[in-house]
Amino acid sequence: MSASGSVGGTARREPHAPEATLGRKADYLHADSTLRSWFLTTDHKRIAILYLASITGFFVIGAVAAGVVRLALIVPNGAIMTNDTYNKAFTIHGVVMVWFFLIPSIPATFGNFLIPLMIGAKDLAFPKLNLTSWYVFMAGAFFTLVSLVLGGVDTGWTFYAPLSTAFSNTWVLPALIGVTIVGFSSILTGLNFVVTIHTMRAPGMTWFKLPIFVWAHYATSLIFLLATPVITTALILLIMERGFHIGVFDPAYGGDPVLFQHLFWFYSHPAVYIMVLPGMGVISEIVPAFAQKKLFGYRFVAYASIGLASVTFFVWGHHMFVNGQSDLASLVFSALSFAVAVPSAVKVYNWTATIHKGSLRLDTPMLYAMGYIGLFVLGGLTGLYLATLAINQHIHATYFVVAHFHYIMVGGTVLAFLGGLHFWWPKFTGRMYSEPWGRVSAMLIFIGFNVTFFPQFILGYLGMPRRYATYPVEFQLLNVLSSAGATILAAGYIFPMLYLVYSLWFGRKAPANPWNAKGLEWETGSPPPKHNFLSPPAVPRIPYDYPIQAQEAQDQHG
Amino acid sequence: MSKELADGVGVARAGHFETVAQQRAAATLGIWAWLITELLLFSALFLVALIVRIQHPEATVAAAKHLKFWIGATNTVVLICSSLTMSMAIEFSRIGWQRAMVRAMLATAALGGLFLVLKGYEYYADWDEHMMPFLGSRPFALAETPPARLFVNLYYVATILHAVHLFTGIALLLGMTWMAAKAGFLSRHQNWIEVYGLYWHFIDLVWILAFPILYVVNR
Amino acid sequence: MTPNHAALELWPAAVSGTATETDLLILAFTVLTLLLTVPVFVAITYFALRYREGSEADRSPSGIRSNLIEISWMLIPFLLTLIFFVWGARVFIASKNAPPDAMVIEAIGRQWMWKFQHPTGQAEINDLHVPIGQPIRLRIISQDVIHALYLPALRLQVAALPDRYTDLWFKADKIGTYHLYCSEYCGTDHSVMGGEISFMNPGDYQDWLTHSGAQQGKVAAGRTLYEAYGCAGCHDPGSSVKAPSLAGLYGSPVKLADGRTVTADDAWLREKILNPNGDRLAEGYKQVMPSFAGRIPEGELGTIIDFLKSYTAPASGKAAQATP
Amino acid sequence: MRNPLAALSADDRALLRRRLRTPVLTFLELLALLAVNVTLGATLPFAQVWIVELLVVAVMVALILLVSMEVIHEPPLIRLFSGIGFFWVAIMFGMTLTDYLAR
Repeated sequence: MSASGSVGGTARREPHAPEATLGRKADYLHADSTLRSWFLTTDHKRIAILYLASITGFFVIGAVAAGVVRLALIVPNGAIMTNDTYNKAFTIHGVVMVWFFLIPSIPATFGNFLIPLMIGAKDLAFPKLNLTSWYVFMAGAFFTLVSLVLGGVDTGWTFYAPLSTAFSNTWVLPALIGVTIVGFSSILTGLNFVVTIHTMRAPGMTWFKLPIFVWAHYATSLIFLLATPVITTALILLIMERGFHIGVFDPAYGGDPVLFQHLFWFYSHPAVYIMVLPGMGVISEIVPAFAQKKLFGYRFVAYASIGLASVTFFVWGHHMFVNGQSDLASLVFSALSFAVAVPSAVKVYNWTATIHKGSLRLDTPMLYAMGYIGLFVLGGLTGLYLATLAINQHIHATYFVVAHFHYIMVGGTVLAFLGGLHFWWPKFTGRMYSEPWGRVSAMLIFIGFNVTFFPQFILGYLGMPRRYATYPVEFQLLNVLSSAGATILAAGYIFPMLYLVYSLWFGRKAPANPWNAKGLEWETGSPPPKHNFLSPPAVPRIPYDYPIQAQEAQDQHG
Repeated sequence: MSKELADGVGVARAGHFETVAQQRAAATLGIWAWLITELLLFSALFLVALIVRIQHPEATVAAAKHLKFWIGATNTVVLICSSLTMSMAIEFSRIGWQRAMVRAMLATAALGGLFLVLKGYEYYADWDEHMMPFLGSRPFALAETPPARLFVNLYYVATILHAVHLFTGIALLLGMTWMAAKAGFLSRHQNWIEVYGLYWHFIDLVWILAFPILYVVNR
Repeated sequence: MTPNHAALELWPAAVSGTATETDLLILAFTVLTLLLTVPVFVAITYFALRYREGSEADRSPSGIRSNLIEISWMLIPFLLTLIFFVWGARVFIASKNAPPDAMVIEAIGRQWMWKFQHPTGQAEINDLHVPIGQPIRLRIISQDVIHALYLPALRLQVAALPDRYTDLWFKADKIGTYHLYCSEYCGTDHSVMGGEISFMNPGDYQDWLTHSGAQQGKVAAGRTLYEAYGCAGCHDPGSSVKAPSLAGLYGSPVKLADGRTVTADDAWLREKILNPNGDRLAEGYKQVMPSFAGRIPEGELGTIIDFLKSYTAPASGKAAQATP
Repeated sequence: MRNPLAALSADDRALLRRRLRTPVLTFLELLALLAVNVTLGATLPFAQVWIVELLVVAVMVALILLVSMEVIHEPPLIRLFSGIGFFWVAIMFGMTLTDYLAR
């Protein structure tokens, strides 16, 4: 249905300048400058920019909410704000960051911009559907913002029944409707990527010549398609429960509130990999480029992406060990969760091996990538702590969990996002950012992040539960430390927003390939022309065809 | 074999595709990817139905006995007929018989409409028998067994969600029929019919699953 | 807040065998974590310095057979961590199966308080006193949303579900007083839904049950309920609503709005709380008090009335609260 | 109203018969299977009849997927996509039931 809409519709494309006359005016940014040309564009690159602008806005909202949370926790007795205000702040932080920043962050911006370039295509398979997905995203965002403006939500981003259905007196319905709608935008993006990667590759671009970034997005898109519909159903049932008391999650009628958690985590655990896999894709591009060396173990890293995307559907119950699921289910889910370690280890060790004997430049993107590897390792291994049943009984729902997933979401996804943003900024905008400012910000973020979140591991093991507006006084020192770290982190976030915007007008003009990197996106102009390539790009002999290649390159790719 | 196209029937290439074959492959893969999401959307509801059945077997059976079994069965026949007319429309489009194709599409839309009318009558009969527990103002016939409410409400969520898909499908089909009646349609957009046909068959398939899961196995 | 907690601790107290074993498990796991990560961190740092662009370094292919090394770094960490799955699962299963002779304490969670009922009938609110040296099983349920009972000193928590009982058992071996929390987010006052768990010598526990716990504990519990249901918000002196003070009310005559006079005994107080207005309105007051019918369980109604009995004079309002 | 078939040439009729053979046969098979299920549902001949009913449904679903939706004529990729959703549904059901059947 949705596919048919865009297949034939693009038969009559608007006339554009002949490619021979391509000059300053013809790149995708300057080809046309009316508002209409932006808001009705079907160019994947412009849609990526629309997404980038929107998710940056949501990042700011979510970050302000995080600041409110850290502010409240400076004192143990809740003197700064009421419990309700605090609860709303962490709910807004979670809802906005998860659904309106992290999930669309890398796929909808970098994925949208780069996948067609990397595979040598003119656009995604369904350009109109791509634009639709942005409008759907904004429609969902509208409902969630309405709930925020009317007074907020206090259920936590997890919306557990029956608190969200029968007990909360806040604006739960518009928030639920917004999140449900946003799911459709994810589905449309994922569908577009899957079809594009299967059918739109340039002649000669076989699967094992694709950059890992594309592999990672393919795996992510499969999760979009296979997991998102289930959360849609779960949220529809939740909306019906709240609106019409249908009873399926209401114990008063014999319904089972734990069933909501099953449906919720069937999506929301794989959603972690929606956030993590694209970041891994970004790191797999940055590390070889700044080591000038072929990615070590390319095939293993590629398969590991698909492996992670599959294994992740078998482990959701590790969020529910103490939530009343059967002991058998806990045992099975715990055992399977350990399997996640395999593909994750593959990635980390291969990145490290890629750096070995490389020729390293420690520019901003590489600093982010190295920070990513360290923080992701810590986040991943603390995940195994949580998957261990006996340990989980103690640290479930404590600050240990908060620290763990922030190491994955911020240390992982946000650092990869910022690394990728600096790496491809010249390609997106045609301008170079300020390298010294970039390095300073990267260091600030790395330090600020660790000061903020490492104390939370200790707080959690000491037994401080999460989502607490007030807490025992003996936890104050570590909480103040965490809040202090958050101010450093905030500074680290503000600088890039300033110097990147500054560079749009005053930055040095970027050459087509400022990093001497490999990959088809560097074979075209910065910024790329409207239809990506002036002449069909030549697909290289092997992927990551960098000057330095380890022995294994000859073993695996002829 | 059955997918050969007659002369003058085909697809006009859109600018961002290199070949028509690529464009057709993308459309087919795209609709299948969409259908995967539809399957999981409904399957999650079926899973909830199964859990309700496991936790409250007696109440579920009591509730299922109140469903209008024969209307459900008749509606299944109606949808199977509409699948036939949709298949015919696809075959006509392939051999270039535009008028026959338009008539088959109209017949499909009409059968879809008949399904919705019967479904509406079924809802009316349910209302009449006090089988709408989500209505606060109207007492529920099985109020003495609260878990019966779960199954009945789930029946409404599932069937309304299906009806929404069917209604959207009919609207798209009528819009497409209007375009398909114009000259030259089959030489430019024949694969719209194929892609749409997959969607229609799948909505049929969802009902083929929903009918036994809701009406039959719990009796 | 709690005397047993220092201003800054870096390791929580452990009061049971399970807690000690959980600590051992996490320490061992941390050792493994360090074994797996420190080499990576050291390698990345070393490579970053050694192989800087322009540095004189050997960059010739190392000739490592990649498939072998790939398989080894896939499988070795996985198998090592599997040890911890087995260990963790054994501790978990042991902590799930209470011995049959365990003493059973009922725990009820509600927005935003815990109620514990001892096998001998005494109940307490938010705080829990338990004897050491014997297995104790908590049967947990919720009256509204999902809560979770979290006892960090025991390294245990489990959800309190609204529709069925969950279990948690332990055998403490050290005395002391530690925090008790709700760890499943349950709405506005989630963070104040908790108290203290006291592990006592069996003799002290018996003593507590018969003396301080049972009698005055009930009054204190009533006071807590009196505040939890919002009674205090209107009826305490100085409230803006100007509802009549309830101090000294019990047993005294009350003039009603319709001219009758009744004695405020148990039965009348109960009726008045459940259905306060209409012909039960006191003279000179407006119909503002909400009905509590269906909102206060029977047992708690009794506890509140017990509190009102002891709430004899305006000055003793604080005294009732302050009794240990 | 004129019989539209009367206007067709012999060749066209042969073409029509060849083209519509499969859809019509599928239609009849689906109706027959539905009749089996409706009969079983209406009469409830034995306690475990739901197993038979679900098997019949599985056949109907397979028939629609393979024949009506022409999966048997599609390349391997489409076949994979037509099946992968069902596989994921099986994961969802199976893993959830490890909880509900063991409580």
